[in-house]
Amino acid sequence: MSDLEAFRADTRAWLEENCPPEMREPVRDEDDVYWGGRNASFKNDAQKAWFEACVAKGYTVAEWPKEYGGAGLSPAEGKILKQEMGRIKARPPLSSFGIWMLGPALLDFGTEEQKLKYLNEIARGEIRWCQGYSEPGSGSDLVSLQTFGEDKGDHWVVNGSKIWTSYADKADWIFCLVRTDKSDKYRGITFMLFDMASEGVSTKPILLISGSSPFCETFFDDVKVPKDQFIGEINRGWDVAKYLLGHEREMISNMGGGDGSGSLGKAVKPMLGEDAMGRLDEPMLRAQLAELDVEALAFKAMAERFMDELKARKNHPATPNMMKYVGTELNKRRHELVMAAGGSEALEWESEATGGGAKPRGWLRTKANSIEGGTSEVMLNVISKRILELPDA
Amino acid sequence: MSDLEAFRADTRAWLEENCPPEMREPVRDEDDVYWGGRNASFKNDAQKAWFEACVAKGYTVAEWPKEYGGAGLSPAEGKILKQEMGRIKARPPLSSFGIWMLGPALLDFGTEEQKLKYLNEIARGEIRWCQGYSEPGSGSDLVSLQTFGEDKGDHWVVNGSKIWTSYADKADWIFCLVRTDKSDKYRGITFMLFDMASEGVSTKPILLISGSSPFCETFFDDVKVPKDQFIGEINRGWDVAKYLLGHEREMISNMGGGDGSGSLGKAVKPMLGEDAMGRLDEPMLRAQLAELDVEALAFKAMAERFMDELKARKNHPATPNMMKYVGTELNKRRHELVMAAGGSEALEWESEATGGGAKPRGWLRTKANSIEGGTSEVMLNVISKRILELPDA
Amino acid sequence: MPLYHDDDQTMLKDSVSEFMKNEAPVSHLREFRDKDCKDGFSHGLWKQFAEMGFTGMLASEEDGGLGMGNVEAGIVLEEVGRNLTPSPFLTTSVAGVTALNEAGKAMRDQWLPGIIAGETVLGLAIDESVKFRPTQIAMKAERSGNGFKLNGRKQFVVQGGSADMLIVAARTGGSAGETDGLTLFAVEKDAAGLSADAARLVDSAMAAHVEFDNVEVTADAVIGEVDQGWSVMTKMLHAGQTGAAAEMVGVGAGAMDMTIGYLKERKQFGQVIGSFQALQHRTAHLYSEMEIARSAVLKAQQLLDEGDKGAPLMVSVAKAKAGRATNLAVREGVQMHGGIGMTDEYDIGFYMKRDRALSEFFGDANYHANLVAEMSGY
Amino acid sequence: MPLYHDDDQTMLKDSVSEFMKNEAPVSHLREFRDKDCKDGFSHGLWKQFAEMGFTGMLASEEDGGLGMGNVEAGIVLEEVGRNLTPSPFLTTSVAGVTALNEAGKAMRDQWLPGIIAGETVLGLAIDESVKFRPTQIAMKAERSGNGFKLNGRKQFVVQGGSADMLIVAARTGGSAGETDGLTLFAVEKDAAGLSADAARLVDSAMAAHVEFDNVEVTADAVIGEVDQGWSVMTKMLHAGQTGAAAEMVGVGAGAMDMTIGYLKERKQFGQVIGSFQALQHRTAHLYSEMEIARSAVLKAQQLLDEGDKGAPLMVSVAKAKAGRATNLAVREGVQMHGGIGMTDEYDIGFYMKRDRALSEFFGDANYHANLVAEMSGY
Repeated sequence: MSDLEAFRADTRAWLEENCPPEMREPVRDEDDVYWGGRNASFKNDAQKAWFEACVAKGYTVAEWPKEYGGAGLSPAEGKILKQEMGRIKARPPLSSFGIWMLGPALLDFGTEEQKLKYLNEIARGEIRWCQGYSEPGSGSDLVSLQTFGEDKGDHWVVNGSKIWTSYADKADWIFCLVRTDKSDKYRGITFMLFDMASEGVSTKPILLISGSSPFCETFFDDVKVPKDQFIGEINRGWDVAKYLLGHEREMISNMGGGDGSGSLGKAVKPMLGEDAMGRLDEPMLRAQLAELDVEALAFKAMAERFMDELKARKNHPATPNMMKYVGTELNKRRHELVMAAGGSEALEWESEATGGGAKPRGWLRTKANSIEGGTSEVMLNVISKRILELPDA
Repeated sequence: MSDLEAFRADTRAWLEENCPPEMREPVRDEDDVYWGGRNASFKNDAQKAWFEACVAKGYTVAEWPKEYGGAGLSPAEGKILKQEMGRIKARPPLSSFGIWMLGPALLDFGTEEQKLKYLNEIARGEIRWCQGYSEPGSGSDLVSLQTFGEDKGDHWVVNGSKIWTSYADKADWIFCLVRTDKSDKYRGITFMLFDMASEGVSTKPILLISGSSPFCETFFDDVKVPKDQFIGEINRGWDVAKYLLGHEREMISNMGGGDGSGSLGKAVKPMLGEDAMGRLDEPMLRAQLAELDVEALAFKAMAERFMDELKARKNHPATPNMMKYVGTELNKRRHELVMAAGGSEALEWESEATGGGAKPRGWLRTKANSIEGGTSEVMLNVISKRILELPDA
Repeated sequence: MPLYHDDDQTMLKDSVSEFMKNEAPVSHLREFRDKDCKDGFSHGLWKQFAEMGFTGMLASEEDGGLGMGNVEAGIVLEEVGRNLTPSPFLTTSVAGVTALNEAGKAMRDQWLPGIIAGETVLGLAIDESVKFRPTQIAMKAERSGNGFKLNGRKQFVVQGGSADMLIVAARTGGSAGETDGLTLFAVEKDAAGLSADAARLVDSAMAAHVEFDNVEVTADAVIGEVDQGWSVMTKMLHAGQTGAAAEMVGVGAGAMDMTIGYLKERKQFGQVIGSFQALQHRTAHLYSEMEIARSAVLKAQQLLDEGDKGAPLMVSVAKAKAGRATNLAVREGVQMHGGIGMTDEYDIGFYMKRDRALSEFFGDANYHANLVAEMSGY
Repeated sequence: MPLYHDDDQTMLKDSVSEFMKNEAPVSHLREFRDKDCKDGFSHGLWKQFAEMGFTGMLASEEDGGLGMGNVEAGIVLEEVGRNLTPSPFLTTSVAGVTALNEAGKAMRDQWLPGIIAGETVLGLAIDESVKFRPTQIAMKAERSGNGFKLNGRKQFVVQGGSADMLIVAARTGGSAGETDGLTLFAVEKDAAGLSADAARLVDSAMAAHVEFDNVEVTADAVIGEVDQGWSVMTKMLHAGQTGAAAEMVGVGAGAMDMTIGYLKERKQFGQVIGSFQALQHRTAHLYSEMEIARSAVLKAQQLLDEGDKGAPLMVSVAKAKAGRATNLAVREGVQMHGGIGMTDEYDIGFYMKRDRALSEFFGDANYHANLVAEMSGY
């Protein structure tokens, strides 16, 4: 038995023993997701047991080094763990922007001291992070941000506001882009970290067209940030942000059709009925669903190829932009068809029978996919410039 | 009976008497079209009789004033004549770029002397004209044209070349954009007229991806053009050209789906068969054909509205650009579906059974629709700038 | 008839446009939505519709109406769409009145005055499943004494909770899939055995699931002829479909105009975003699509008003094309607005929601494209 | 297996790419087209294919081949597509050899050596109408003595005029619409009663209408089992479909690269046209589509080579997606080239023509999208 085969067998046994049956059920609502943090509480014992088993094993962040709270798995082992968890449909033990976003930046740009402190906190789910990038008015032109940190010797005094800060109202700390030099657009931004309990921080939830959302506006009114709470170099925060944006796009890029959500046509057939030939009894919709399935299955192949190439470092570095573009557009298309198949029932916004309007709210929510984390238009710009090397105007 | 009703009755009687039955058959090939000109010959007596009757009545150019060879019909009368000719499927007695393009420019920009001479020649089919606008390299940026007319006192000496000059090899005269002032891009072009038999003019047919074509490259090697052979003002030919381009787009804009070509789905059903539900036995293609029919019938309505508004001068002047964009894109889409419905038979390029590859050649020919007479991209630029008033970069 | 609005129609358009802009702009919808109003529209505004003469446009002059046609109704509907005005105009004054015009004098006298006065609201009880499939109606109306007994369920009855009368399509003969054997009934909302359960829709309108439990109606409640309801229903549906298409054109045009306005204002990378060629081309394409849709809708209205036999084909073309074009308009609208377009605070999302509801109403673009294929013989 | 080419495959790709570029670039196709060559390909080049080891890639080592898989064949086909190389590789060495691999030793010994040597060419006689409908095959093969008598007509037999042997699908039982009762035969081109009428296709390849007039074959001519031809045919078609998809990806990538090159050169309005954002976005979209298609094709190849039960679904996804993406590539290619792209003198039109022919071969995108729906159960 090869090492990897042995690892697979061990992992399977460990999961069998440690992942409670309740944690193998699909996530039904927000309560089923454990985000950690100072104010976190577990929904039930199973959630707690699964989380704690994973923390002990280093499996909340399995591919991180052991000294930072991970299990130090190789990419190949990491893939096996993912496959085995997928096989039994195990829920992630911990959801966290610390894991997905801040962690990778710390691993690349953090000092050893920062890594030891912050990464371990993240791995153990002690601190819940949120991200402060966008500002009202900055939009796709992220570097136009205005939130300013005035240098006061041993600390900055930060004033300004951020928008689209997910779960800012629930987060313990924020990683945040702050302008610290107004004379240079790119080289005047610092990647700061600070406590959301600091004086002068306030948040306000954003209501979306799909209803309530985890997004907030976040306001900074003379917030004091100690001068050692930044990553990378002062005024070089854009390098960290760019790296993280790429990373974020890698993550987002896997959504939409490639998520194993299966054939929509097959799913809706029982509701819409079949014709005399056994085909879905909506001939035009059927054709659109067939095209969707082709796209979704093809995209799934691309997502697999993308991940495989990523592991082997064979990708063009701008590939995540393409994945993000394609994945989000596909997901929007899928939800347009969910609505078409759902018909008048899918119009109901609040009724109990429709799960409080799950379909229309889900559909509207997808419209943000091609905006958040870089618009489709920005992705197309990046593809044309960085991959196709088309010239500037 | 109103005047118009009386006119309709008279017209109907006149057509009955003068349009031979052979001239009410659909045009089958190039020979069935009478283009006039010095070297013209009639295919048969019917063609000749019909042409001569129309010339005598002024019906080759019915809405032109009588003194220029027309019948002086009002727009309302012109529409009735068109309707009545359509009713009996009468062929046009004369096809001519003189009628379609040069005529309108002369009517607007010509001197009285020019009108009397050239318009009458056109109306009587004596002179066949071709158009010299595009040049190799000028493309969408028409005003970048390089063909130069050197001022030699009483004449210009023209050197350069034109491309896409339809039927240049058969035309008697050319109307042609020639640079006469190199210092001003727009105000340095003269709209010249000259005899294709002049020394130094040569032509070469262009082979297209669809096969042989009426297009030529046309070369000018020290061609002498008398200084009185221009329209409008010297160095102000771009005004005439712009006017004509708008006019050309009006004409082109009616093609593509709005041509009464009927439902493609209906036409192909006998060949492809039907399923157990009586539907075209290609479910995906059927869906595409249904969308095409929706588009084609909707476009037909827009074409009707466009013509009606044009007559009442209610259009935005850039509307022909939109019509051209939509009509040509639709026509390309139609022919993609013609090919899909034709299957492997529609791949045959030369076989007798396929009319010498009529379908694939027709399909490929449509690809030029969105290039010639202004590309779709230029049309979209015009719509966004002139109709929507979006700002320049 | 030329394919554009004549002078009278242009004047009507101007006055409707002025009225909607002043009395029922998008902020009016937002207000009603935020109030969580259970009717989904303002009865006061409905009265104003009556004062403007909109409510009885399609009723004959003999019946106290204006004897206008689908072109004129479409003018009102386009402005309703552009302003996202919530009102029972489409169901009551367009589809409903078109059906009632086919009814006997007694029924017309019973219902038209209230409609014309802006006091009466109708609901259309057609759909029985999540998609519009009128030939598949299975709900039974059995002979019972001198009248009929209705049993079954209807859904997507817009304004069904507030309606004074429902126009109900049920089967007195034949079976699902056939057009013969259908009958239309005018059923009062307080009929014994009738219960309506209203749900708020994505666009904040209210639509009901309606239960018929041995609802008894007299023979006088029949609109048109027993078993021959398909012919009246077709007229009613054509008016409704063309009307919905006109409203969609208004929705699409409103969304487009709002978006073009935004493109001319919003700056990114130091430039007004409307100067980016990629957005220019997409906007120009959208404009073209909306113009095609507008033309198709006007053609359908004219053909219906002329009683042309080509009208049904064009009605389906109009509903399908308006559906495709307006869907594009609202998708581009939200996308081009970016993040702000996703917020409830901004109006563009309302356009997307109304489009969604209108697209399902009286058959979606897929339904009508399929009908176009069927009518064309393939 | 990771979803990218391993080192051996990458080396193969490099050498194939070099070979095609040098020996059979687009100018080679043009030359053969202008010669009006009746075979539609160069026998000399076919010999070179053999020397390179391409012809027998899919034959087992035992049979003198290389025992490679669909991934490797796809590498050759992508370069064939990119260079528009005319050759019988897809029909003979991919689909044909895949079928022969299912045949008995005698038949393999009869045909494989010639194929591997680049001397033998096969044609596939499947289609009987203008569209690919393999289950609808009606052509009869009746028992006759020890063998069979074939009667009927086949069309779209690519290289059917030059083929030494045709693989013919005919019915020994069942009726049109059924998969049982089909049998595959290896029929020599000089069999009595067989006549082929070759026509030039839009992409300059030659395809034949083939007439079978009491063509007698022995029982040894059966590939696989009598009445069970569907299983061999399915293998053959899957290899052909995946191969055609790979070739299309090459065609699309070739057209795209040529177009991007043109965008970087051509100036209009004083600017390189590749700097226009509208064209940039369309090109970036096209690139994305081609990458998706490429991924789907590679996945289908791997699944086929692994004998995975999910392969048939992915094969149809690959053919459908390659069809859609490459069609976009050639349409954008011609349009972005403008007038020059319409001239025969320029190569971009050849890409559009080859795409058209490949899209029909072994079922078009519509056929396969429909199959995806059927396989998914709706």
